[in-house]
Amino acid sequence: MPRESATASKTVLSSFDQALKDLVKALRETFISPFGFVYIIIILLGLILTILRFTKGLAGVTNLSDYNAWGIWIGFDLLTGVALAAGGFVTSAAVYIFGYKKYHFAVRPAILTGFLGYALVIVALNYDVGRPWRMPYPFILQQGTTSVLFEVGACVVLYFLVLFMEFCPAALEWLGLKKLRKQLIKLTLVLTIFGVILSTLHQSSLGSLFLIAPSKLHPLWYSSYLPIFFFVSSVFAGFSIVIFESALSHRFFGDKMDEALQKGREDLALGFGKAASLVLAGYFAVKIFGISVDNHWHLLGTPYGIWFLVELLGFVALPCFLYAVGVRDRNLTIIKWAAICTVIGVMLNRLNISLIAFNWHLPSADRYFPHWMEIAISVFIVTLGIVAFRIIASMMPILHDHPDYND
Amino acid sequence: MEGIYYTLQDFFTYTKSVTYILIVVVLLAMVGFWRFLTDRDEN
Amino acid sequence: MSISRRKFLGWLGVAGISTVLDKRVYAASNKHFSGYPDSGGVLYDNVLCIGCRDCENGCNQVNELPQPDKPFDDLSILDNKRRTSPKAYTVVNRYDGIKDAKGPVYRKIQCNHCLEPACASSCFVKAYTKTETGAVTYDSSVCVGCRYCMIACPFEIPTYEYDKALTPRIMKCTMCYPRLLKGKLPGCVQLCPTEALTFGKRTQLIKTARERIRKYPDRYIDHIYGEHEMGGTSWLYLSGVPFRDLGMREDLGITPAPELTKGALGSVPIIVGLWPAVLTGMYALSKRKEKIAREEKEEAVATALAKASAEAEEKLSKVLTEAEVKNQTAIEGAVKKALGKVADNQTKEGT
Amino acid sequence: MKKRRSLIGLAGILLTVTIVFIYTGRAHLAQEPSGYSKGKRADIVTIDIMSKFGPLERSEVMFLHDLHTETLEKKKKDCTTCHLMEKEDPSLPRPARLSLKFKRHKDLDKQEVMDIYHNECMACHKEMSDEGEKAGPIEACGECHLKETNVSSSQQPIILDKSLHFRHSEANKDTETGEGDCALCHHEYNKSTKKLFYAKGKEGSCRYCHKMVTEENRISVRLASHQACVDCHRKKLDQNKGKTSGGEHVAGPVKCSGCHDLKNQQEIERVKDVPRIKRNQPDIVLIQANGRNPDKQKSTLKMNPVPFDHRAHEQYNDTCIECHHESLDSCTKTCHTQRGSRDGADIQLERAMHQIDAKISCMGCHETKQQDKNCAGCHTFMAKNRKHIESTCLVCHMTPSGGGPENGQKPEVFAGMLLQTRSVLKDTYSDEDIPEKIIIGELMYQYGPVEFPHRKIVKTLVSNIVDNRLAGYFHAEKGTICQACHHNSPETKKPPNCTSCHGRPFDEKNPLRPGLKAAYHQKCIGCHEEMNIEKPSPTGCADCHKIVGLPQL
Repeated sequence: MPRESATASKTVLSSFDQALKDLVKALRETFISPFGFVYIIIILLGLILTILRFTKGLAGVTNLSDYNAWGIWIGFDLLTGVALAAGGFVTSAAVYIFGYKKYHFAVRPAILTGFLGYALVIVALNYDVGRPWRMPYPFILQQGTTSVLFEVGACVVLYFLVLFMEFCPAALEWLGLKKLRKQLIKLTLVLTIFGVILSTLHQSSLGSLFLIAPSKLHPLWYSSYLPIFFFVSSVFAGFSIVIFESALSHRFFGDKMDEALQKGREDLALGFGKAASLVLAGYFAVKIFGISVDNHWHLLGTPYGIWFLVELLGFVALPCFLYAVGVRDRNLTIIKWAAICTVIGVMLNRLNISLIAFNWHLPSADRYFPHWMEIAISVFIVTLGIVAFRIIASMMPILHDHPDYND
Repeated sequence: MEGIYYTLQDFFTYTKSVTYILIVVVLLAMVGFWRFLTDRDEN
Repeated sequence: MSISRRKFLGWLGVAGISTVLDKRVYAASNKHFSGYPDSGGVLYDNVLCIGCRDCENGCNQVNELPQPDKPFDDLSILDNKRRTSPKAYTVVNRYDGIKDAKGPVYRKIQCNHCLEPACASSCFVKAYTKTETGAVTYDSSVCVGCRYCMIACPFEIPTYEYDKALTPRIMKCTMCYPRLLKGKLPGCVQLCPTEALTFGKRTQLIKTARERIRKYPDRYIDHIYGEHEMGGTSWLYLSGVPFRDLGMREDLGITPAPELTKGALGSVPIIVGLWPAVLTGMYALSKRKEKIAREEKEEAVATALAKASAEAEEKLSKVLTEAEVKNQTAIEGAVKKALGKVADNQTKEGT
Repeated sequence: MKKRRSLIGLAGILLTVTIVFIYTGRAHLAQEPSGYSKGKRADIVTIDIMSKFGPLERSEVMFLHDLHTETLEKKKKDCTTCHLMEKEDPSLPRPARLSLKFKRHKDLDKQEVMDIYHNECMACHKEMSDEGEKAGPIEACGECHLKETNVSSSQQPIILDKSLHFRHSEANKDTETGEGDCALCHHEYNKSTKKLFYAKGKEGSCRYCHKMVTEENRISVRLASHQACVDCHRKKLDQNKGKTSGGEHVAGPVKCSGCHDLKNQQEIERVKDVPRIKRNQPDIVLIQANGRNPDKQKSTLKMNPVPFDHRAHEQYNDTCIECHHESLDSCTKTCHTQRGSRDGADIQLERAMHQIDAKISCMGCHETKQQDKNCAGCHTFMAKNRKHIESTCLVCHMTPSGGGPENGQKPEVFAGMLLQTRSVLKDTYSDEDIPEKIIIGELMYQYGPVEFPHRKIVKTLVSNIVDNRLAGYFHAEKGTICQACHHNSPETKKPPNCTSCHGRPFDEKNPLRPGLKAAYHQKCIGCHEEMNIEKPSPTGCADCHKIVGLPQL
């Protein structure tokens, strides 16, 4: 008995310094690479701006005003970020609940991106919010339960935990902590279901945030269906981002991919592509219903109407069609482009609702356009994500199965 | 648009009927789309 | 005796039923909330307003706001339009050359203290309170600084100290809540020389406003702004010119803010309640499909095997009977051939 | 094969959806107002004649009349290019004139009218453009049948007031008699002979017969005025051709803008003190209720009759129709009888004279006179729906001192007699009764006391209205003028002062009563603003108050 434990601990130790070696290797690979230099520049700039933000206040780095309280940190980092992080719950649901086992290889990358995505959203909020250290107040001090934001906050935090636990197995394999991992693996189904519930809630609630401002959001975008629009769009955003990702990781991490993943890629693209195409079609339909129940047809002729049509036709109908064609012809390139188009579309939609079609009634002088530093910080945060992904993906069994574990 | 309708009842009567027509259109379109999407799955 | 008892019981029954009925009546599903009874408010009458900025001055004194860039008796500042800011909870704007208006028309801007405030509804840390006085107050000691209230406010009143790095607050008119509690008037009302600002119970203010309209039909627009806007506000407005000409929005609707998010928030428990059932159902389905698939596969394999061996037997026996007439060598040859066939048959179907 | 078909199918669906969207968008957009008008013209004629024959297939045409007249002038062409001359026709009640319709006399049937416009308009446009000149649209329908236009009409109705009427009669005055030729415009219709004829002493406004829309053989006032006026001006223009007018008018306007453009209207010379138009009207009238049977007046007389200075009121008004809206006959005789009659749309005499929100009634008109800056200072602050004090009724309904129709006196004589005795404001109380200065010191808080020039103000108020007869009659009482500030109290030499009623602000018992500070500021500033008195200015604290610093709480 004691001997066993001793050996066990020995193995643990060995796997620990193995892990350390991996880490060092990963860091080296990441920063001493064609992109490494760029990463470093961006991160340094980001750190400088961070100091500026927390010494000069929001006025120092943003163009926010009393009319425009929310900028791209909300419009892009929060809204778009969360929408694009939907890949996690979509994939795990597909695999663990709907039983598409053949996509199993895609779960971990998706979970990881989701996890990092939410982590970055939280980071971004620390920049946007006035007194970040007070962020727990709504939950520990006074619960503003009438606020949509309260629900969003609660769900995001909980889901972040869920994602963490879903991600842990990979880390534990890396660290070689078998027992703990076993316990977590048991929870998979529960976590997945929790994940779907929480995602449904906060993805839609991000849309509900704007229900309270009918007088500020352009009628074409404002609709009592906003939560539904947001949820549905998050679903196809999830599908698309996973497809896009697998394409990317094929490009960059080809070496770290096992042949299962290589083979699965096409399968995945076709399957998710078809799903995305259908969901997009449904979304297109409900958007039209949205116009007709509010009888806003006449607004489509106006400049904002044209812009709305650009979003709806160019970034919903078109990718829907592209996906369909791609799936029919089993053409991965078309599917990839469809995915890109969809991702841009979701981004556009979130920016429209939070910035472009918001405060549309104001004279152009009072409208908002992001300060370069705002953009820089957003870029900085995204970069952090990419770097983190690279490091983790290159040291943990994300894109390939760990040899010791084959269940 | 609201200017044209003076009662919620009238407004709903109009918008709902338009929506129902659209619903029918969408249902048919969806069937077509489904066929378009899947007609090659066999081979 | 017995009768009386029966009567008594009867009464009990009736009483019981009636109380039940009463409860039903009171538990009617269409609840209506009309705000704090006789809460206070202010009526701003721009026909009486002379644009002297004394209200701004009063506000500045009460709330100990920084001195303005132009002193309050310098009216040149009225030449351009201003909005509320962290330095001024209230501002007066002048509007010239409005159709069929005798002279300049003024508009005072400050928090309207909604009966159902959007800011309070949107605040996820309950920093806002609609008080019994009518004032909507803000507590900076809990504020996280998410600025959702600024997004939510249909009158674009709350302002934010963007230049403060660590202690930014939302800045907005409090209707001088502390003074109200002491039974004093709000600073702006106190200093208004013409009673263009009237303080009183909201219900009374509405009566007053109606009376003014009735007495001077051609001096006033026949509308009390704030009586119904966004579910009603404690701050009310009378005007001699259409409110839209003063940049006051007439398209806000009369729906109180909490109603707007009611539906969405209402769906949360539904999702939490139903998703697990649906999802586990899905899970079960997919599991079952798998199981069936596996079983079918196994079955198929088994039957195939059985069939194969049976065929083999049959052939073998047939060959044997035929073979009787032939000589030994022929027999052996045939036997070998047959066996060979069987063998590769089996290998074919076994997999 | 299959693939391509369904591809096309889907593409088709998307395309149609788009088109539907954009179409519906456009369609609705077109219904919305076309934004702020870029140009304003007085000569816009909307050609929507086709609506006569059912719903319009295309939007109506905006026709710029002067533009065409001018272009034709340049080409030495006259009205007859578009408007046909009627041939003399005995059956017509009047001499032949130019048809007001384009290239036709009657709208016979849809196709014909449409063709007339299309062919004739385009033919002319074509002709011009062939000559290489700038011409109107030829082929494209949308260029005439515009959905939206950036030009809007600035047409002003032209009012033929006393001055203009006088100038017309002067212009057409008979050289010998010096009598104006009324027959030129005024006419009656003889039903039997179906002819128009001039009846001396029966003249009246065109509007009495020619209503807003054409009624059987009575054409609308619009047609009538254009036919009569423009046609006449045109003839005059032809007659006076070559006559180089030494400043004096050759003829009236023939172009739309000539009459209907505000600027041109203001340029029309206004004659000072126009001689009275003579149409055997009374100088003084005794307005009294006429019951069912006018001959037994005495029986139905209810209220003191009102002596009415008709002559004076002629001077106050520009036209007769401002009071005589339907005819020049007496208002009481057949229409507005005491109990009202069908002819008078059942509007009784009382309403006809007292309806305060109807400008055409006596009191309605007098109410509007209160907007004069000399009156507005006080009168703006009197509630519209106030109850008028009985004493003011007697200003018009004067109590007769003997005489009167009952005693066989002629009504107008009696009325004249009454008018003589009607008391007028001469002056208010004597100076020693009017405090000269009042020191307002109740509110000595931050500002010093206000030295209020009480007597000066009273004097000014009096002098402002002393020459105004209407005001004079209603402010005859010495105390009345004091009511300007000392309101809601009887007219006396010693009225209560402000502090007796106004005190603490926002008194819940009297929510409508301003506090003292507000009472002063509202009254003083309000009055000054209504009377456009620059100094003291509303926000010039120092103009009234002595010490000034920013007020403190």
